[in-house]
Amino acid sequence: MKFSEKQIKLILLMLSAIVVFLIPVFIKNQGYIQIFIVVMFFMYIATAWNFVGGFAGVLPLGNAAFIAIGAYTSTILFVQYGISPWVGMLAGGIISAIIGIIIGLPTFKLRGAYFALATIAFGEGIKVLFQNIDKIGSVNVGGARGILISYSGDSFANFQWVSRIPYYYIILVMLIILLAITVFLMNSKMGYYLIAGGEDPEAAASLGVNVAKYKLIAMALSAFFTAIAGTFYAQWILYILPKSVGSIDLSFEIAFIAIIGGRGTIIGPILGALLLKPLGELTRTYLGGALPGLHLFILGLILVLVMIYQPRGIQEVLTKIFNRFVKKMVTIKRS
Amino acid sequence: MCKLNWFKFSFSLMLFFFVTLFSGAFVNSANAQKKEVVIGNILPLSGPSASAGVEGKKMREFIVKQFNANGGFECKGELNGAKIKMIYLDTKSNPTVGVTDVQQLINGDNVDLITGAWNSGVTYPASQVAEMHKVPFVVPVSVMDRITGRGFKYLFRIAAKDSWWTRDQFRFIDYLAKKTNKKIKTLGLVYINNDFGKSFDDSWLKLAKQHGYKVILNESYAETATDLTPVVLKIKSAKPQILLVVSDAADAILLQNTMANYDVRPWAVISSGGGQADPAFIKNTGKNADYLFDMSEWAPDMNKPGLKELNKKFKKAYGIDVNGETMDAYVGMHTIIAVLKKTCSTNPDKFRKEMLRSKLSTGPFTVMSYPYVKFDKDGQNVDAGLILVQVRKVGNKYERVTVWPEEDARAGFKVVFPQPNHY
Amino acid sequence: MSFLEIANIDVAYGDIEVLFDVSLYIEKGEVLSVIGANGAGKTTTLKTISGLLHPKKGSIIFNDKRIDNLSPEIIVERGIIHVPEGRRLFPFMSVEENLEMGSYNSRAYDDRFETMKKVFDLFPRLKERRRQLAGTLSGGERQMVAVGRGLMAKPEILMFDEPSLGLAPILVKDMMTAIKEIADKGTTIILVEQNIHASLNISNRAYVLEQGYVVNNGDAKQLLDDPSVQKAFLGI
Amino acid sequence: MGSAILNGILMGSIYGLTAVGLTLIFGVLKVINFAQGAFLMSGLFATYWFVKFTGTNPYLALVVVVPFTYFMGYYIQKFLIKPVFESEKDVREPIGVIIVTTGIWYMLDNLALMLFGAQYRTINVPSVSKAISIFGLYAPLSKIIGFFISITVSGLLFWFLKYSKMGKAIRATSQDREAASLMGINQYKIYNVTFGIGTAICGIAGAVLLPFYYVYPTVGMHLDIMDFVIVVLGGLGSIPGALVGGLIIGLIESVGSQFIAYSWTIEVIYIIFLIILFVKPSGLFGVKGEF
Amino acid sequence: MAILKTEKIIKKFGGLVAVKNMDFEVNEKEIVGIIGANGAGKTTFFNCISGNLEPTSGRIIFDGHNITKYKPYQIAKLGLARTFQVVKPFANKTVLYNVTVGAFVKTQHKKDAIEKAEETINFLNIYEKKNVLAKNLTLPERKRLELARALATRPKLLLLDEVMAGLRPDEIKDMLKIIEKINNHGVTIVIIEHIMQVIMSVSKRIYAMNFGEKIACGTPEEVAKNKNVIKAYLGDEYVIS
Repeated sequence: MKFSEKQIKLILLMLSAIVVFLIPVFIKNQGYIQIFIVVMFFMYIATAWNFVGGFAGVLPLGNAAFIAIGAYTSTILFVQYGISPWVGMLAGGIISAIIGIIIGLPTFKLRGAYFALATIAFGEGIKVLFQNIDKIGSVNVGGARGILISYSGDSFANFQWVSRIPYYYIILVMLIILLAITVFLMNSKMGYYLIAGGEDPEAAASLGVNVAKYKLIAMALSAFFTAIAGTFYAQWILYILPKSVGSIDLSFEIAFIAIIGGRGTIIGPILGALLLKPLGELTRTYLGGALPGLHLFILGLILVLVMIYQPRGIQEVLTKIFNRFVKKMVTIKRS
Repeated sequence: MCKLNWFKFSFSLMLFFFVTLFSGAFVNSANAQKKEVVIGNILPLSGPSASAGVEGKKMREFIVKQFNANGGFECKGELNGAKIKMIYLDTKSNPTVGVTDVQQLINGDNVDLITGAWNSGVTYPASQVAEMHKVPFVVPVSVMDRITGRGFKYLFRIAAKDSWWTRDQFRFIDYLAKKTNKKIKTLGLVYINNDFGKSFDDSWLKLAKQHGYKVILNESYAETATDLTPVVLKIKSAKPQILLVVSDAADAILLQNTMANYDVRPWAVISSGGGQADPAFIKNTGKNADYLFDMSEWAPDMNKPGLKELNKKFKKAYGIDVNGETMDAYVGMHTIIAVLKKTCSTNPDKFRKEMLRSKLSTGPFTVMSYPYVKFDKDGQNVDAGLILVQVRKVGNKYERVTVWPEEDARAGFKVVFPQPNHY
Repeated sequence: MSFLEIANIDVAYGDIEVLFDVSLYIEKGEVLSVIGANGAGKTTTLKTISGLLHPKKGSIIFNDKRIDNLSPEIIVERGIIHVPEGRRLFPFMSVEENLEMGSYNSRAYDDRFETMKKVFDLFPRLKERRRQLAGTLSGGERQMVAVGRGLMAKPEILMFDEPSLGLAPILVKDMMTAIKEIADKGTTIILVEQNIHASLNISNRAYVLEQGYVVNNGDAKQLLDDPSVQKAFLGI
Repeated sequence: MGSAILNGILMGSIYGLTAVGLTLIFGVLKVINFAQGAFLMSGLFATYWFVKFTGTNPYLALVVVVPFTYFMGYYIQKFLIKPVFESEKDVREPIGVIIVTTGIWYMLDNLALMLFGAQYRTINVPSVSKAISIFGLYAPLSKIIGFFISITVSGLLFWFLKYSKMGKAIRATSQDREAASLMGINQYKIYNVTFGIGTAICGIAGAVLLPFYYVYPTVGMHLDIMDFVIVVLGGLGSIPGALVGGLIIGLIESVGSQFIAYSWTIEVIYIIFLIILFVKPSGLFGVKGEF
Repeated sequence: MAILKTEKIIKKFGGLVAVKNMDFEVNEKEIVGIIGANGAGKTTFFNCISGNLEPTSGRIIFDGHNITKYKPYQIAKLGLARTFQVVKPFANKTVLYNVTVGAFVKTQHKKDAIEKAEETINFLNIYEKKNVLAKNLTLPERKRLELARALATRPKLLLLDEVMAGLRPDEIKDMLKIIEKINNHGVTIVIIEHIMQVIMSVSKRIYAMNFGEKIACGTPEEVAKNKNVIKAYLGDEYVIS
């Protein structure tokens, strides 16, 4: 039997998909499931970040604000009005997309570093806002105390389970959907225009690309999907607090995962999360008390090294190795 | 384009697969042993409350080392001969990290029991996770009211809750007024803008009304504040007679020093056992903290049997004196051990039953400010009593001196009120 | 051996090659013109001599020492000064400060006040404007500062890149006169110009570049009358 | 109220000082140094340990702290930032350097955490921490000293850039890199020196802050964001702008909080920051290319 | 019939007047050249037409639309494409990708766009490079890519800004052939160049600019003999000799 490169890659893809779906069946230790969820969660939000930070070619450093908006919208709706988080998820996404457009209008006019600073200020501003507002009318925002979502039994409608496995599959499906959308968009006019505008706005405009419009669309998409992750987060942790869902650390982490993996590529955020998150989680849990800060030190070191030696992210070299590996498999099969 | 991306995607999933294999190897080794009680500890080992967490960890290690060296559990049942294994995870004082820690402990490390988490804001959500999984959670320190009273079956709190703290703070103010015949009219409230601070402020406002004091200043500041001078200037211009304060560690130091530097001296400053109880506080404020009242559950100068000996041993092992933080950990650990000894099982329902039945008053439980540890059906230690200490100069050092209730007060010390040189 | 000798250099920006096998030399005290249309490689030649670019092949020898792999600041120390196209003054520094920056290298720094006097003698206008920010000067004044700044470095070889660019005809004449004066005082000069009449008139010899190749060279006055030169520019 | 204004001015000038290094580095390298806060932390720790070991005055620590932070910045630029900077020379919107400086920030902060632990540390200098009265307004001596050091350091820096040979070379490089190298200026050395000076100013700011502040490994974080706000307010790259931006922040914080809750003042600062960014990104007082 | 017409275009940068009162007209299917020394204002004038700069005053009419205040992408959609003097490829993308971006102007579907792009690439004889990243191309190839991208928008009018600069004589010849081929397909072309012999061989009419002003206009022969032009190119004294 002979396989072409394409077929081999397809087979590998299928195999990995099966493995990922079967992981909860084989791994009984939910602690590891938890790590997988963390990893996939970051894959997801870094992929959503990538719309703006990667394809549109700027550096947003305030995406945690969208997580906060998503988490707060669905949580307030759920805790106070009993509206299912699934509905709240959508509502949060839409609100967040609108805010994304509003904030995008002026910020996209800024260049390079100024854009980054504006998004930092936006992210921090949203966080401080949530921290300081206790109530708006009868709506309890919780202020600095945050909002606890009471556990009221396993329920799909209420988006809560004791077991981690439902969360595993939800984030997995969310990730696959987002990746599919990304792949689809990047192969459409929208993707071409977005990337063109990111690479060289002036040249793109002269080819008929309304750069500002496509950047705004990207911002709206990014905000929408990030906010959805916010709802997931709220239901997964069952507690939200401005400084944990809206923190600047989170915003930075999202960006760094995508950048280390390779911004502007579909695989980049996946690889970035795969490299950084298990490392972070394992060092934190196994070295936690012993050497606090070691994992962040390593993160910093990786950041510096990647920027010096692999400025386009680790995806570049890994893809090369993988392609070589597939080629070899083809020749083996043939001989 | 299309092809390429799918290939990359499949490649990533491949990597995922390898990570899975890798972690699968861990699973087996983690579950290999099972003749021990695994206790998960979530503590702030780094971040703003780290010193409290680190000292609490020392006391826990001290107790468990001794306990295991003495042969572990001796009882009739499954635990006979078992030893205690402690797992410590850092919360960084961050609720989210705390929640993931608990999930990790329960799902990954299969702990039988959890204790911690010092910060109320962490304990509150983290305990829900334990409850969902029916894992007992023993809270030695966190005081926020909302932690108990949620109908949780496996949550037990040894510390007094904040409404008792504030209640006793106001009783103390009443006491001061009566004792010294001073007319106390005005209060100033200053709190850190987080869950801990906010819940104190809420009940202060209520109590002030009930007790007939006028709140002339109610000010919050951000956790990240770099300069507290504006707050101090506000106090200075409002001039409340009594200043009630709730702070975390860093800001407690900053606030106290800034007040001293600006000569802002109300009749009394009463703090709430947060940052002011942190061992770093006196170290970093010294004279500036003179005459500050702080609320506490314990103080080293209380004349309790066994305390001196305990301090000697502990100091030998870790080089520090026992203090409020370590003593909270001390009672917490001993409560857990005492109850486990009785049940001789890690079954959470048996644990709950025994927790509710026990009234612990002998042995290690004689060193507390209150006579016994006993829980109501909400899991609250019913008679967790409180004392007030005043920072005073003893010899050439500043110490926390117990001054109230009068019967617990250190010999030779009385409440100083209003403080000298007040405005 | 000539004062400066460029032998068979190839130069590229990244992958894009712009000079092919270019050789030229200059003797001490000469005024040498390098002429050619835009994109012919004139500026690249100067940038290569001054070390902003390094040749892929070939060598540059100055005063019997190879300089083709040295960094710009070392080449400045050796005495080759490049007055770049478009003046490239420091717009937020005064005329005086701009001139002083010219004498940054250690050979010239100690004599900076003396040299500055000489520059002011050459361009009295600059003395009046010494405290003005360079960014606020007129085009002609800026060019004077640029030339003066080059002089401040006490150059052995002074290279001008299109000093007449954007100047009104009358100013072009003044500028060429000034350059001639500098040459007469003993400084070796390489002059890159589009305005070939102006430049050839004051030069001893010239090279004609076309598309990265040296296509012609010889006595400046002869080239001036050479119809092929005119053709290269106007296509007549 | 008067004291609040005075405090605003004093704190503002000190905030300004913490931002001067940031603005200087941006002015010359056109790089936003995200590791600013970590350098500040290093300065605070250096001062702390100096005072701890020698038992002397924190202002004396400058003798050690300034060279220490200077060389730290110098070599970080030389070995970590320069390679990225060089490879991004032609990139339209260089963000690699931002990311590298963030990596350095993480490394420094967590190195400090591993070395010194997370606890808070203060030094007690009663002689300077006491508030003294000036015309009926109160301010601690440490802040007044801080104010004068801020003004002096900024003034010295201004003088250095204006009149010294190296200073002029720095300015020339900031205005035209290529032309500067044609003057015989080694631009990478200039960058190293500039970075060194920028971090040395952080060291000075550390010594100024410590007497009334505290130090712990992530202390730079809050000041970091504050500094970004300050430099954008005053105009990135402008040294007087940094001081003015600092004063604005100091006054909003100090005076504003006499009218609204202190925890809201930070929100006001962010809103003003965003408005300035959108309306006048060059800052209130910034002149491009000028320090 | 004029497809592009500008009336009294003025562009000022602060105090500097880069373009002064340019009146300019191009007829359909014509090739028109613009010449002038460095800094004469040719590219600025181009930028005004393509919308990259908004003229300080004046009017630009293209194909019946007043495009004076249009944004570049709107102008591109109307069928006016341009190349840049300093080529601006999407460096990290393949040749095909670069050209496909242009082709999307007239279609929503990737399949159509790619088909059109491949056609264009073929037309310009760079088909074998279609999967090469733009940053790995040589200069002549980049110039062609720049042209291919503009051409993929299927323009009515093409503005070429120094597409020959930096090319070798044989490469210039190829490029000239391509330009004529494009013109034969009915595309109007305006071309900026300083190398006069190059521009003269293709242009029907030539405008000469100096210091932002039109100094001559007419057939190549007329312009080459114009005194102002010679003066601008070779210096004052040349005219006399």
